[in-house]
Amino acid sequence: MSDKSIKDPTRRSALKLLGAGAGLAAASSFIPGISRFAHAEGAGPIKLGFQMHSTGIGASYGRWYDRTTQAAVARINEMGGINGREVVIVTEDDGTDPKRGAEVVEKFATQHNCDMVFGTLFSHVVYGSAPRAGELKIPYFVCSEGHHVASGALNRYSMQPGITDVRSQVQAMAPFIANNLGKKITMVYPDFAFGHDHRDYFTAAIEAQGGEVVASIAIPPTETSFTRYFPNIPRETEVLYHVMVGPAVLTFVKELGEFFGPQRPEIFGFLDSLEAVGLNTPGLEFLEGTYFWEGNPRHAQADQSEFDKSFRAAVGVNEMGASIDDPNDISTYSHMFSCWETLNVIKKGMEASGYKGPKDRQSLIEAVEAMTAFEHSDDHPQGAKVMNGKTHQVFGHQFISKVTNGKMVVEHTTSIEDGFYEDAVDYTTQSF
Amino acid sequence: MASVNILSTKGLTKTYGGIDANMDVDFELQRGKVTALIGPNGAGKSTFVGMICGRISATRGEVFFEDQNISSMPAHKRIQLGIAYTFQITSVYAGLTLLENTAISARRRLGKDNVAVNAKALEVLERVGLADRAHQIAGDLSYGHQRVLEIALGLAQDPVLFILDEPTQGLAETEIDDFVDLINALSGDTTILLIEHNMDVVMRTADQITVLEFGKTLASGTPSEIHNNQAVQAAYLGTAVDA
Amino acid sequence: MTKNSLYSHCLHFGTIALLVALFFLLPAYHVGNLSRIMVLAVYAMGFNLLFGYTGLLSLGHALFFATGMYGLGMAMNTFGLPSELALIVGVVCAILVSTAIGLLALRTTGVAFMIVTLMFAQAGYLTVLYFGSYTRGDEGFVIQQAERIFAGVDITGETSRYFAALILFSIVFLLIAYLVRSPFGRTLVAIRENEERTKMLGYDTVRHKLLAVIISGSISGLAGAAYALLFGYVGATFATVQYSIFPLLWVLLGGAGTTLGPLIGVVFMFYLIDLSSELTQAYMLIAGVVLVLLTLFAPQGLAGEIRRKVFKWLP
Amino acid sequence: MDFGPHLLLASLEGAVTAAILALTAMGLSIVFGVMRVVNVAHGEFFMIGAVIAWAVASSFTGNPAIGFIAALIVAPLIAGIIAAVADKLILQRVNYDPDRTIVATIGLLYIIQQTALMTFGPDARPVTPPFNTRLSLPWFEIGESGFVMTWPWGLSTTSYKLFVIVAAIAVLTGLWVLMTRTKAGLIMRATQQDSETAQAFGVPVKRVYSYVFGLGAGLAAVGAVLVVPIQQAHYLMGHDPLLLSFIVVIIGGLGSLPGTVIAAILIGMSDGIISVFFSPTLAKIIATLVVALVLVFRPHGLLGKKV
Repeated sequence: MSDKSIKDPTRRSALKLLGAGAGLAAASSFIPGISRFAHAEGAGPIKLGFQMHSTGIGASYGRWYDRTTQAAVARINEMGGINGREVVIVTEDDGTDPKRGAEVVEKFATQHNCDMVFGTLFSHVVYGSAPRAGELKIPYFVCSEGHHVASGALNRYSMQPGITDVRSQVQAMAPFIANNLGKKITMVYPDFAFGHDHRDYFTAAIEAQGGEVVASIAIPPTETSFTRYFPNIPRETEVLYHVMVGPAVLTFVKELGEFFGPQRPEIFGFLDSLEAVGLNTPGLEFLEGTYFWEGNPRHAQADQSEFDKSFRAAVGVNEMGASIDDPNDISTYSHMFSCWETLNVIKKGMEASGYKGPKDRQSLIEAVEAMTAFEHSDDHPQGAKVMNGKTHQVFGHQFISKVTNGKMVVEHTTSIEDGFYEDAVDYTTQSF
Repeated sequence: MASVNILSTKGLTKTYGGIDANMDVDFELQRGKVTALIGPNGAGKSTFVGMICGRISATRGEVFFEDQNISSMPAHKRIQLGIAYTFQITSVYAGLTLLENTAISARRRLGKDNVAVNAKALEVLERVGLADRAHQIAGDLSYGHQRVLEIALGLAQDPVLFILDEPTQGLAETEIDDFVDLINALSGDTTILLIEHNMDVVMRTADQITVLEFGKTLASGTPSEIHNNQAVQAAYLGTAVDA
Repeated sequence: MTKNSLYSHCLHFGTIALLVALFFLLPAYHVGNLSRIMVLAVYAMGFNLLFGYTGLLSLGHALFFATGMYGLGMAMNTFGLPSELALIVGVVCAILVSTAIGLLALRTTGVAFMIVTLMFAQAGYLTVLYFGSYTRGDEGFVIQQAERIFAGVDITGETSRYFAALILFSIVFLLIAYLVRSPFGRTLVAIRENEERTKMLGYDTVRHKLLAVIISGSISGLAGAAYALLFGYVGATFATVQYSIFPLLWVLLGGAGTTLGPLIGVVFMFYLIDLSSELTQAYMLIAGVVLVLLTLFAPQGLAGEIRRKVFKWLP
Repeated sequence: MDFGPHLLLASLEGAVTAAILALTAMGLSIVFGVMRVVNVAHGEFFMIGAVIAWAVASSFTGNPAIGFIAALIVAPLIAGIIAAVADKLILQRVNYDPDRTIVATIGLLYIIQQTALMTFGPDARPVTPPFNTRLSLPWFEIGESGFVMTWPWGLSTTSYKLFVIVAAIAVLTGLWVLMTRTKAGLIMRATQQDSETAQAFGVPVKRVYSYVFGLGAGLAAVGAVLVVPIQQAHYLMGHDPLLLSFIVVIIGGLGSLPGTVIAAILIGMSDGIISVFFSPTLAKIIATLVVALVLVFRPHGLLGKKV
């Protein structure tokens, strides 16, 4: 190859490269809010960063968290916004991935200049993101039900004021199960930290009720079929306690039905398994007569509150917990109220602290820490709650429903106190 | 005083799935001489030299190099003793330049000394007449030139014993002449073991000839001895030499 | 040759100088991104040594990354070691694991090597879940901000984190640049190009390949440990297959067998996702299309194409 | 449950896993064998098959068998066409270069996954099996009172699961006939052995590659259609079949079709049976390590030839 034949493309490619570089630089200067300086305080809208599971394993939840969030913000703005300012939601997809989650928190804080971040559900994303929120000193409101905020593993900027954590939920189930279903329990749960929380806290709680866990079967998360694990369920089992997550849960229930046939023990499950799944799905007939924990009753009950009615109307959910437009599009009703309630807590906190801009973030945290109770209201349609400012965790009622003719009918509502446990942390003593 | 034989084998045998490629080969290679290994296709020549340099593991038997039993040594250790080997099927670094090819070969002995490595790498290219192509990619060379580069890879190691497996296969007449000159220039300092089909090349270079047939040594001797050997005549050379 | 090595020195030190300069030029968000990118580029460089230079395609490098990560994380959280010691623990764990994997997996070649490394990594991932009481499984755990002090410096601030990442990146970057020009590195390239020939030139290819696996695995482990330390989170996600595929993607995009390729690949992939997610929710679609287009029009990766068309001397 | 019945149950479950795995892996094996490329998007063709099966089956009302049969025809066909088009548009243009094919198929994976998410949504979708009777299984043992037949608690399977095993055997037999007894099979085998020579003998290698790529995707889709009445269609479901198929193909020996079947049975069954002896996650770890070590000490797979 002669020298000449290389030279020409060399110059051209080099120029192209230069051009691309210049283009990139130009493009970045147009991206809004890129400046390192904080925007003028007290002016313009309040920006809330919504960390959404649009893709990845949490996508079913993400969609409904989004709808609930949009509805809650529309309502807040209709009522005049927060401190007279409009609220806007900046949404970023975290891919249900802890690494991307942390990056997204950074993006909210330093590029979008959001006032705070909220909306994360999956625990591993919470764990991955919270350290960055703490370092960037931006309030991080999780809607996760994980036992992470209250366990003390996170930091003063992380709060969970919208939904009860799993430790409390599990503990509150034990009295009903021991008194009504049976005392010999076999647990089936995913070999995830979430499953281990169930195992540890429920085992302790049921023992306190005089019951006993006769076997715990941890299923590897990569599993797609389950029948071969069922023979490990001891024959003496009176109650099968199951909590599975992910798309394989339908298989799980179906195979459970095929395994037991007509001779099944009592079955109690966490509805996490069947969020976004209709109970009329083929294969789920087996669930008739079994019990579920519900965070918020999916099917409108006979004694439905006015608050629940207006909540459903605002989000666009019918009395069967499905989308008004599409009865096959089932919501994640047991969890999604947390976005609604969290946003209302943020509103209250901002109003109490006279929030104007990022420099008031600490007083916002302090304002939420100072809250003690929420009344059952349009702001808190799931029910009344007690806020523990020290552990940054809220505690509410839980529901136990029985599947009756394909409908979930609430059999028991726990008291808020059923879910109390000793504080593991006092965030208020930590410095900001 | 080093012995006359630089290399010898005792009872070297290779069995592939019940078939003997080599059967109890006893062989001696004289220092400083050019020895040609000839025999019909499938006589086990390549297998035999493969076992000498360790590329192919022997079923049984022993190999001695400079009076040292090297039978259990892995190939790279044998090469490090000063044995160079060129493949029957060209095996150069097709994605690298010629200079990088010979430099890799030279670097094993010369190590970190980049100046010496480069000098050596260029020198061998010069010697085989490829210096003007030093910066070309080896894979772009003609087949004949790749064969020559293969030989250069061997030369760059300054071997004590140089084993060449059918080096002239695919070379043009003039390239063969150059090759013969090269071998004759090397002989004396370097012991050469040559597998060769081209009898003309054998006769022009070899001091000694060993004939293999059906995995066994048929005969050994000087070219004229072999030329006059009845058994060899019958089995292999046939009318080709007479003609 | 000397001219090329001068160019290459200019390139490497120039890159580091540019990264220093970018800290002062870029807005905060991009500074944060770049800290992360540099640590991931260390991971990619470790992978590139094995894949780009030695020609061994491992699909299990997440195991090494996660080993470093958990080695450091558990040393700090479970055993309360200071971060400096914990970093050493993380790297030593990675050395041990990569030695073991190297000894076993190198008995295979080609696709079998890919699958064996993949399976060992999968076993590693499941092991993290199995010992959930110590590792907190998929959820992972947080290394508290107060504990993340390295050599007396609080590395949780933007500036200190950026420069910690830059120092780490520079050390590995220059080490790799030196290594691939050294006789050892040239031998790795020789093995990549033609292993049988290299063996028959008297090189101990088995030892070289083992060393390449160990160095590559240790650098990956170092990256994992640094990631945990700088960003405060340790989790099983980083042990999944996805995180074994990422370095392959980065290296192929940036240019396998080039010193600069890994950094370019990580930057490209990061901003591809980040920018396209601003345009549409379907950013994966854009990412997919761009990947396909790149393979069609820049087959040797970005740095590889630059080397092919512009700067032949690019190391 | 007693040990014996437990083992039987686990083996039955293992057989179902093996049947699906054999089909999916066979698709990958043919592509691997004939074209010598690693198709990272193979699992996504599996997913496409499942998703289309749901779409087709749910558009029929009445007897679920009609929708299922329609899905069994339509889904593999569409998956195959998508694959063949992808081959023509992308793989052909990168000349099946190994590295570039990996990146290109990763790109394809993203594209297919995101498209499925946008059109099909993030939820798991079930398909009603055409028939699904629970079959209790008897167990025989020699007790104190001699030979007795018992009906152990929980020992059962379903008629549909048995059907899956039979269907997989039927499809694989058909494939075997195709490969060994037909001209198309001959052409494929010729291309596999030596594509250049095949080309010289007038085999349209490019077209063969497109068909093979389509056939491979179609086989994955057949596996997926069979599995959706047991599991569910979900846009992320392609991940595990991809990994397992890879493992099966390598363990079986590159491009060896009988080897692939044997490896699928081995891996499917061992996955089932090891779970009898260990806790679930530990069983998975052990099964993974065992398979890896098999490969370490038999690097060319079970039936692979040393190249």
